[in-house]
Amino acid sequence: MTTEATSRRIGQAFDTDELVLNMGPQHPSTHGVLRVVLKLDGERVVDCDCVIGYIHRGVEKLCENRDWTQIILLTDRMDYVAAATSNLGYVETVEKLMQIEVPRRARYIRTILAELQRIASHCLWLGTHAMDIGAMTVLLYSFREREHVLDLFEEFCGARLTYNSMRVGGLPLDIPSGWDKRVSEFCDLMETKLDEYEELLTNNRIWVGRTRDVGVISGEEATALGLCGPPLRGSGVLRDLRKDEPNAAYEEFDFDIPLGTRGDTYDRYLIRLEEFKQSIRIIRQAIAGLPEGPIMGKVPRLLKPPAGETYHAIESPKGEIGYFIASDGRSTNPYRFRVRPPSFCNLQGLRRLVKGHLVADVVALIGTIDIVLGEVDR
Amino acid sequence: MLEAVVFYTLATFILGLGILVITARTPVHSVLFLVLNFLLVAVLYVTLGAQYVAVIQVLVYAGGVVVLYLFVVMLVSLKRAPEEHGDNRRLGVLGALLGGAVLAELIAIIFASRRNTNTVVNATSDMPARLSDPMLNTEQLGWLLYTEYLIPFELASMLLLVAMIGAIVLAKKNI
Amino acid sequence: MLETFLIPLLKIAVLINALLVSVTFLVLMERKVMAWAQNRLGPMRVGPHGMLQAIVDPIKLILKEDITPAKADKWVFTLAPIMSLAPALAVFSVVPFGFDPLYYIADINVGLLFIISVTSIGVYGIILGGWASNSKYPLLASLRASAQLISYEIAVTMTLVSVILTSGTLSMIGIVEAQQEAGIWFGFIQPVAFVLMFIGGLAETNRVPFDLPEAETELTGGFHTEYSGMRFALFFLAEYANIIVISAITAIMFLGGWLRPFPSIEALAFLDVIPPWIWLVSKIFVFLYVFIWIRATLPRYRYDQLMNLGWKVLIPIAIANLVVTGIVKVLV
Amino acid sequence: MADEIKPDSPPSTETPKAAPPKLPAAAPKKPAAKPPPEPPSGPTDPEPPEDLEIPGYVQALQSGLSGAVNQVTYWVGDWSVIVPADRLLEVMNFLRNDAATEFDYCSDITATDWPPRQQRFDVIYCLYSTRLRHRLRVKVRAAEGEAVPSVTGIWSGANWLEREVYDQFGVNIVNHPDLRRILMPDEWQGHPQRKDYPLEGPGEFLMEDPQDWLSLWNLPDEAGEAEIE
Repeated sequence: MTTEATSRRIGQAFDTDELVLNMGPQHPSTHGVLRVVLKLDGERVVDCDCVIGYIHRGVEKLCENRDWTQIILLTDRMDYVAAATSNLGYVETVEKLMQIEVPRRARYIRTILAELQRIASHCLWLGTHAMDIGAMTVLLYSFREREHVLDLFEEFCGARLTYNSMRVGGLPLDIPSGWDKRVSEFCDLMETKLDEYEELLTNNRIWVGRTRDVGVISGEEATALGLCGPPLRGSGVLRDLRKDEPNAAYEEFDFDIPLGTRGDTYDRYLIRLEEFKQSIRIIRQAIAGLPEGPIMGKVPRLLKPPAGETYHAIESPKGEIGYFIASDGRSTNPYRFRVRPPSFCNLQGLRRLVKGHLVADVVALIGTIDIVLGEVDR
Repeated sequence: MLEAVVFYTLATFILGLGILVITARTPVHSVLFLVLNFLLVAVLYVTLGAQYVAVIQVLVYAGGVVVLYLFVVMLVSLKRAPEEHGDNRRLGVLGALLGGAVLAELIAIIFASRRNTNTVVNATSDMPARLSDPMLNTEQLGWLLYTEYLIPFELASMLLLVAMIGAIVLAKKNI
Repeated sequence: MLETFLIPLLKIAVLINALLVSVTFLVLMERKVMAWAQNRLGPMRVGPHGMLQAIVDPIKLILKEDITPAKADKWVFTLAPIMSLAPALAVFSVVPFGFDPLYYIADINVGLLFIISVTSIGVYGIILGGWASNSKYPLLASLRASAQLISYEIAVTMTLVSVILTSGTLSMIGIVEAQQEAGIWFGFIQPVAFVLMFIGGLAETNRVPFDLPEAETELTGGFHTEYSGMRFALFFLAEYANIIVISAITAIMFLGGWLRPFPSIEALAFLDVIPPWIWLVSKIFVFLYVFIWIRATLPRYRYDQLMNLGWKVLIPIAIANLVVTGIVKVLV
Repeated sequence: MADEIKPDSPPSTETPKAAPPKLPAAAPKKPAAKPPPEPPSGPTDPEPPEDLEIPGYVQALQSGLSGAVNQVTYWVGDWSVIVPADRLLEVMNFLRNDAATEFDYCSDITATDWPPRQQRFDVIYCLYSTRLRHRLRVKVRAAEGEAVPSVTGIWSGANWLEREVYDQFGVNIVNHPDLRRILMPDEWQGHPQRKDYPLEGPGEFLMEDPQDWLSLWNLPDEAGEAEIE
């Protein structure tokens, strides 16, 4: 009897069925109420299906019934760990629709806020990703720095999580005095703390073993799957909307886009760590060259964009966050409000990434694509 | 007197557990009874002054082999009726013959050792004098295994090695 | 009568109580050390600097509702935590704390083998707990646990055999005597075995980075997912008692047990004023601290990496170490 | 969230009986405050200005597939084309593979609902080229039940986006490998993003007094007892 036939017979005799394992909706590593139905052969994942929508609040429908300014605070509630970039994407879309010129100072401050937000969001990603793989201390360390960012935001707009920090045409508030100095101090601090993270993880054999060659995806596949942000750049596709379609004041700054070569979890980790450094670089340039001037452009008291549709996307910490907005030109609320959520599109790639990996890799991969369920479900 | 009481109590429990092993409905339960059985056998060895054998009994059987049984039993789907686990290609006659042969061998050994009790004594006579202390039965055992019973010992290890390689070949789909 | 029954019983009672109390404080120590490593305070509410947390936690666990899942195998579900804790406590009967008979309960000639075999029984608690819960995460965890514990047991046993070759005895007291005679801790004679034993000890006690059977972020707590209240507390006690056991064994085998540092150097004789059991306990504490330190630092291995490390790295090194020890023993 | 309440509450069959008295009182209030504006009949879809040159990738599409483009529109810097549903796959394949277009990235797929129009849905595909760095929107008009072919064969990432369009609008997407609801529960009735779907959900009414919720459940509460008496 040949070996294959024997092992098949053994397989039949012992009835090694595939095990269906429900990961979530309450699971410590699904980063919220995500349910991943895994089909397992032993510990190996044969297939998976993501069930989402547990915190679907109908944000899009809700926005179609709110006026143009009220929507800003609803955008906070989508990607609640990166509210400022959600705000920014929305107000810029409306500005595009109404062809409003935003003052240069406002654009600079928006850039600083967006980059601070990127640091905060990546801090959260780093902590939870490392925690999923078992490195508990990194979470506490990165949250310590995130706390500094939240303090800066609190000083700027009074809120720590849902900022409501932008307005169509500019900003609601100018920066408090001394804020820019404290931001640069934070940048210096963050640089030293980044070394701490790297010491704990980058050359750690177990960390490398857990992330190297896990969830490898080629650039072509990643593009076709619609991945965006670090997962796409990890596969070596040069696509960062801050460079490709510069918004806010990004075209005035000098920064690099880190790219991965192997498209695995470790590359995505390195990319995000490098993005910390690039964000600090952008913030420093923006603080140094912060122009004087007004913070609000010429905006009518009652926002009522002319009839028309537009799609505008910016680079959020998670990837391309795009807004498709249709105005009918008559009412004071958008006729159609659509968000292209980066977490949603990246989460779609999970099924492709986990195939053939072990259960332990599933949590590593959920961590590496960096999802926020508030944005996936809206 | 005390020894006899302990022995017969233990023997009763061991046999009773042995019966439970083959009558328990859930495979996991029968494996559990098997563990208890092995532990009691280990106690029996202790009463006989064979501490080393007792410890090895626990280590190898209770701590190793039965864990693997449990491993297999847990993986076998329990949703199916027990009858379905049967295999119609079972070679009943051959099994009975083999079982009978083992039984006959055991009986033969018992009778042979009854008649010829001085085998062990012969072997120990070559032992260094310092090993005659009964507390040192670990050393005595080692001495016997590597002198008197060297060839059976090596044969047994070869057999186990063959079985191990066989299991790997069967289990691995592509080596 | 007094000699044969009462004194050993008293010693057992003292030891078990000491062990259980030290487990509760070990949990507190773990929380505090982790907290210091992570820039936070740890428990601070109960008592000064949270010191009474160690007393409050067990009370909370005892008073909690004890839930048995509806479709669980009730007998096995109840038995599993007991089967987990009992071996961990039983092992201490042969762990000596000094040469004086007052400091140990029993000295059997196969003491080390006794420890190995009894700890190998402890795996049943985990396997059965996982199986009896009738839930998928615990089942996966118990499969992981059984594979992991059996694999690393082989490496640990192989390592211990090389120490036995060096000492020439299986008795725990004999091993310390041998170190006193040699005038040096076995950790210096057998450094490879020391490292292997330490790594194997981490794996045997399901500690980071080998905590796969209870990986919270993967298996939501592993084999004790469905346990609560006192039964969970028993698992918890067993786990930490096992950590203490492994630390004690490693200290006795490699760090001279209750011997002072450099037992052959006369100039350090003044250290002997410290009672032997304090030496052993402080050595155990060093290990506990390192265990916690590692937990605060390292990520977790994946199942296949764990198996590779066990079978392809630790076991071959252990066998090589054993062979080298044997050759040296024959030649010298 | 009405969905959560309904299956759980055993006396839900009685709820309509208990509730109607409230409905007429609450319903007329809202329209009185603000009369609904006349619903728009469709997007403006403005023609590009005369003096603006049509970009190369749109021209390539127009010349490569003659007659496939119904209309080219331009608004605040965005170019879009309107194509018929039956030629959608052909157009998309062209856009994906032609060297001048090379739209290898499907940013977004969404829809808009213009109820007065016979072909009430616009299905909108936002395309992007990672090499040439240009964007284009492709629009397809579809009536209720009219088949819109799935583009998952061209961009595998379209899978969830099309599921969402189906879930939220009920656009009939055909040849999709896995067409299920995605955001709403599987057993949900209706498609929430349609303009005729009420904001508060179907069959639900605005409860301004929290005590009204208790009456729904027929709980032996003070309010409930008062009603019985």
